[in-house]
Amino acid sequence: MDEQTLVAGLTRPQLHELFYGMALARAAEERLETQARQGLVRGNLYRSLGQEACSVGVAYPLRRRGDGIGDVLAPTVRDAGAVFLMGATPLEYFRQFLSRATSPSRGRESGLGFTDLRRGLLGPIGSVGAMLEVMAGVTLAFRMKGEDRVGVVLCGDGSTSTGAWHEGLNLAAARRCPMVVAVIANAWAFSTPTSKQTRIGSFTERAPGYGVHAESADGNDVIAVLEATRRAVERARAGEGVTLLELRTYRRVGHAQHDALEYVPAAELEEWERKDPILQFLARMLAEDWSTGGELAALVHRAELEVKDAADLAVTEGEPEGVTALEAVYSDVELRAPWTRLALPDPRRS
Amino acid sequence: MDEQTLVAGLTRPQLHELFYGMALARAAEERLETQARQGLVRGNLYRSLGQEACSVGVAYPLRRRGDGIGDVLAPTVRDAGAVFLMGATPLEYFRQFLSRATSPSRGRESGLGFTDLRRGLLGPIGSVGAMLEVMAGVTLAFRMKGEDRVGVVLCGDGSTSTGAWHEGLNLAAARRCPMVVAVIANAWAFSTPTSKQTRIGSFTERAPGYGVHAESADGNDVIAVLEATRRAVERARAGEGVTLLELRTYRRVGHAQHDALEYVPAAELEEWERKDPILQFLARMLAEDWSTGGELAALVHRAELEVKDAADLAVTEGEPEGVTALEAVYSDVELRAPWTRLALPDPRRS
Amino acid sequence: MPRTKPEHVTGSERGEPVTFLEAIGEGLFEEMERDPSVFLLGEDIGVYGGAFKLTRGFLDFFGEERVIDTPISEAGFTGAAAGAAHMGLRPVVEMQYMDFISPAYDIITNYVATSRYRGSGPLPMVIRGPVGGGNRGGPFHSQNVEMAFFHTPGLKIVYPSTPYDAKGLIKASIRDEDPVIFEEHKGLYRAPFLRETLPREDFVVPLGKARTAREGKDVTIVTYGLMVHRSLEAAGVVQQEDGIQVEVVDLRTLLPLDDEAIVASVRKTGKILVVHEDTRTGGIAGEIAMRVNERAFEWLDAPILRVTAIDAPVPYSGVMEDYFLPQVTDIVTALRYLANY
Amino acid sequence: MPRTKPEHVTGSERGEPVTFLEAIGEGLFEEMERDPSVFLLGEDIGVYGGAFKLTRGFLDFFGEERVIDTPISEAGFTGAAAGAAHMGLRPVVEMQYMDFISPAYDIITNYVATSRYRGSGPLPMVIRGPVGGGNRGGPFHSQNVEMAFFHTPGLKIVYPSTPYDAKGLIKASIRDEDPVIFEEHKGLYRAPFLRETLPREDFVVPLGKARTAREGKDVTIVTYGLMVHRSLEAAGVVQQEDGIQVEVVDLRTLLPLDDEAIVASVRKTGKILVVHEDTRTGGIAGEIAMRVNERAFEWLDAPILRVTAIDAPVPYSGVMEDYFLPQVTDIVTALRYLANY
Ligand SMILES: Cc1ncc(C[n+]2csc(CCOP(=O)(O)OP(=O)(O)O)c2C)c(N)n1
Ligand SMILES: Cc1ncc(C[n+]2csc(CCOP(=O)(O)OP(=O)(O)O)c2C)c(N)n1
Ligand SMILES: [Mg+2]
Ligand SMILES: [Mg+2]
Repeated sequence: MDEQTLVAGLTRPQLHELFYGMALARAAEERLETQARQGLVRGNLYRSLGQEACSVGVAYPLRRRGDGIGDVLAPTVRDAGAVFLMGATPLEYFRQFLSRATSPSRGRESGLGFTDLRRGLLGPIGSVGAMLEVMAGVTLAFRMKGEDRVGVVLCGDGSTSTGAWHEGLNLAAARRCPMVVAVIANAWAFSTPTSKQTRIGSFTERAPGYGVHAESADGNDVIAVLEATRRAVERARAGEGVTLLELRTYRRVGHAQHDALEYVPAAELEEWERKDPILQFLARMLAEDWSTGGELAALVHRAELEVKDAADLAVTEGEPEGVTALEAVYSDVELRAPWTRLALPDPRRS
Repeated sequence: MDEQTLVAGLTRPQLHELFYGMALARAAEERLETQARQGLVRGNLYRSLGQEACSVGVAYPLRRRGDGIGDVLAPTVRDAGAVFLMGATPLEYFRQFLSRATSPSRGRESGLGFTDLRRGLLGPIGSVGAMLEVMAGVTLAFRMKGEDRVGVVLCGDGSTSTGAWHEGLNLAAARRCPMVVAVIANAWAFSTPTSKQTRIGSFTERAPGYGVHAESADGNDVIAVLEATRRAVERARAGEGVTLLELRTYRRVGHAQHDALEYVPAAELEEWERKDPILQFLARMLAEDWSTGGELAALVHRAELEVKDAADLAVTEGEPEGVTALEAVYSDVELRAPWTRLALPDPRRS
Repeated sequence: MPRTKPEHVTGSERGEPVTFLEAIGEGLFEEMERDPSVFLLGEDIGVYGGAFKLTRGFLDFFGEERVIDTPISEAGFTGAAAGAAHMGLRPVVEMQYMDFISPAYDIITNYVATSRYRGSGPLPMVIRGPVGGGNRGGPFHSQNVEMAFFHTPGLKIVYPSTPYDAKGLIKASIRDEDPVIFEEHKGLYRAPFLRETLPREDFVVPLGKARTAREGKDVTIVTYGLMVHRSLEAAGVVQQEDGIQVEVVDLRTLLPLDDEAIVASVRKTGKILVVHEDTRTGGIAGEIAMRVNERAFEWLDAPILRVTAIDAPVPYSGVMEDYFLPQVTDIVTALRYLANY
Repeated sequence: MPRTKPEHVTGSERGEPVTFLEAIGEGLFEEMERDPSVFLLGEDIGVYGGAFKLTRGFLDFFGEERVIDTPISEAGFTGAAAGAAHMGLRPVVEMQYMDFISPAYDIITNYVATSRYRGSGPLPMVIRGPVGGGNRGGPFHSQNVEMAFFHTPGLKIVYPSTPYDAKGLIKASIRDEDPVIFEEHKGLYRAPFLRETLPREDFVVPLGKARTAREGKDVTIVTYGLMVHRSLEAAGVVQQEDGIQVEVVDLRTLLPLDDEAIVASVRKTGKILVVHEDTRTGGIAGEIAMRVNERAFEWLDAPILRVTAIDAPVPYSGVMEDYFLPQVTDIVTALRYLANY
């Protein structure tokens, strides 16, 4: 029975995996918010509340292998769900935010800003849009090497206004690279509504200007996101070039924890709360008899446990030594510690 | 009879003006090439041979006033015809290329790279695409001040791949600025064919992605260019925002004088020679009885004379003093001459 | 007018001490009131009031045309500011974090900085925003940007350290005829110890003039921004513990650099330490060293030395960031070393 | 293979002296032959062979996948180079003129330079292109770009002055595990006096090592690029006319800077002049001055001085550009001044 496909070619265990992916992201972010309130985590936290289906639905259909020869994904700073699916663990996640010595970036970057090429994860930098440029090159390399791998970039509606977004997309399109660009159209870029970002109603309208495919999907429906992404990935793998996906969703929390969402109409928030991607999927799973309340509750519980164990362990670990800040700037140039922290120099003639 | 409109609402003298505008650009550039061969002019010369109708047709319908309150135009380095129409003289043109002390930029920049706000001319910088950003702000200012002025940017097909092009256009579109972007689609960006620049067949396909109007015109037909521009300018003046114009034409000479066009099929060149915008317009003027061979020949002759007089005068003038390189970097900071060219310092205690 | 002024820009009017952030807010607000050609553009500066709430309430007061929420297009809106300046306006651009000035590097260095030189006449515009580390912001929300632009003729760079200077300098920058990059250290924005009562009346602090933040005869520190306060703290320590009298010169404007002030102090003390938060190689200490060599070499009784961040991206970990940044103890060590030299 | 090598990259093979441009062409070509992961991208480098024809014939030889004509998207293709490097390739990006590296400033300083630090492993890539003035190119085709990047940890910057070094350094840069910015002075490309016979066999010149271009005991010049030759000329003049023995240190790599070489020479001569073609304020002379202060102050018998371009955009007029640029006579004057100090 587990092998039977129920929807979108997915089996029961796979549907559970999707559900678990979203539940895990939500649980991890909630735990993180608690830690931030406790003063354990500093810096900005960007949540994916309400848009977990985008992260999970986009990552799921990729070749996720962990051995450096699968597909490559560049998440935004909000895409915990995608990063977990690509193979990063909640433990790594908390280590990142808690800047542990054991974290993937060894304390150098926060949150999802780490790169793990074996898992096909390219961590974003601050400048939004930039990852389209980088991914254009990743997928150019796939073409040059004759590999049938695909690269997927997640990006926000706001990022589409950057020159980087344009240059990266146009370059990949011009060279028919196997790249998928998924715009998470969550209505806001920080406090800026999409209507101030651009005059267009849908980001699919950008596609003709690059000569690429486009598709729009309900970003709160994980199956819809997955199916649209799968089609895009298949086209890319078949040599049909770039696809621009628009995932319509809503950012239901502040841009980061300090943003109280004062600029958002309450009714709009309520409307989108009703469309919560996890609850919606849960309801559908039950309605279609793909799962039982007990099973799904157990998954949520497991996610919470996994997150708690990870968070609890990460908290006990130590931060890196300060002096490690000197490492890994270059492959072969050693930085010196500041002279004021060493035996003092004697610059006199000796 | 001179007041009767013959085509596109233009009178005979106006049609002659258009013809003269193109003839003047061609004559000036040809003279310049001669000067370059004589070693009088150094640096790159970018010709508009074959695309004069674009420069002239775009500039003509603007409010060209010379008093600082008309429309504003940003030419490419190839748009001599537009710059003359806005009011710059051939004398200034030659002074620019010959880097005379009397030149508009006082020897600091070559060719069309000078700004003259009274005439509504914004000189381009090296980076193509950048002028869309600047013009977005010029036209934003028009809106803010409630002025019914319009800003027009000329740009090349190659420039459309830059982030600047995207950011400038999107910003102006989002704020419904009275801006017109005219893409001179001349088949080449240096040696790069449009097919390598982008996968799209027409730059009008970019318009939906910005929510702006678009129109494509035969860039070798000065009347067609003029009419399309006029419509765009009227829309802008009426508060209907940005228009993207595509002017289809062909760059019939090398990118600059050192480029021997080896990469261009001879047949293609011949084809476009037959569509020469000046000869085509001349033929039409005669066929439609808008002018006579004698009149048009006289205009060509006058253009050549005007150019010759200007060039001859400019050649006799002097270059700026070297020391003027120190001027006008700041409004209120004086640069010092290099210490090695002054009385030598005595840094000893005194 | 029924519009009310946002409270955080009325402190000085009410005779109350203001923070560094409020002082800048006041400066912006006053210039906008005084001159209708001044306007703001940047990301989230309108409804939200800016990531640091510096322009909170400005939108309601001045309206949508003068407080413009832009798309995420740093190059686009910086270029647009230049265009608007050509048309007689005086734009003030906010970078949400100054780190994001990078996409505008081309338009700033090639267009904005060269505009006057190429014959356009004045190009008054200000690009301002938060800079600096110490906030666990990681590599992309902690940068200092002065050295990206210090080498570009045509630009001015301002980096204040006190509310008084911040207000006076932002006002002077807006009135200046040249493009100005204005850096505001996040660590100063709300620092309680900096609260200061400012004059009620209009004042400016002229660009290009340093300030002696502390007088002394033994060693000169040349510094700016947050490091002025670290330096003053260190100066206090060595005064008390070693009797070393340190003079602290706060540059305030980095470009053009106030040679006179630097040279005068070095001629007095014979010893100079440059302190900057920015990374080491290619930092401003170098230019200062050259100027001192050119004009005060014979007065030097010790090498020109510097205390700076290390040559790395800004790490996110607090422990690492503390290691990365110059600390008071580093300055103390350097001062003692120089005093004993 | 029926494909024939472009003639301009076979000079050394044929034992003939080669120009600076040919030397770089040979270096690129050899590395592409040697390592299939090396590939080129940039504007007009394929069919046309690059604005300076440096990669003429490469497309025919190596094919479309390894010699890529890009859209006009400096940021895009530089970012793409980084992406390709992640996937194990070794991209070499050509900027048509290095002035056009500016739109890529964000991706270079924020992505490329920090990639290793953020944990990606090596990011081998080279960004190369023509720099420098003297060609009547005006403000946007004449820039030197080293100081835009010198302040960015994680990058290396190379700026050769001879065919031998250019070839050895481009090869070493391509093999390097870190991102390298490689500047090629247009004034050297075809300079006949530079023609040089190079070894037939494979060689590299290591990054980070300066070269003594002339030995002397009275004054040290530290310089690089075209200015090495101006400096040598000036050294010849003062040797002949004044008997001053000048040592000329050619940095070759600017970042990381070869302190050892600089310090060693200064300790020998006690006097140092930095000569750079780039503009003055914020130029590399500053960093050199700091390093000398830190490590050789006690050996200094005179102030550290510099000869540079003036602080302005590069003017188009030949007369003005000559004024703008540092000239041999400036160096001669400075050398005499220092020798007599
Ligand atoms: C180039 C650039 N400018 C400014 C910022 C500051 N910033 C961080 S996130 C953000 C909003 C991004 O909006 P969007 O792309 O829609 O992503 P979302 O936050 O909705 O996931 C801004 C303006 C940035 N990261 N990069
Ligand atoms: C940002 C940038 N990169 C590279 C160049 C070098 N360059 C000068 S003109 C040109 C081609 C421009 O093509 P297009 O925009 O089609 O204009 P056209 O020459 O056809 O008029 C290039 C690549 C430049 N000017 N700006
Ligand atoms: Mg968004
Ligand atoms: Mg073109």
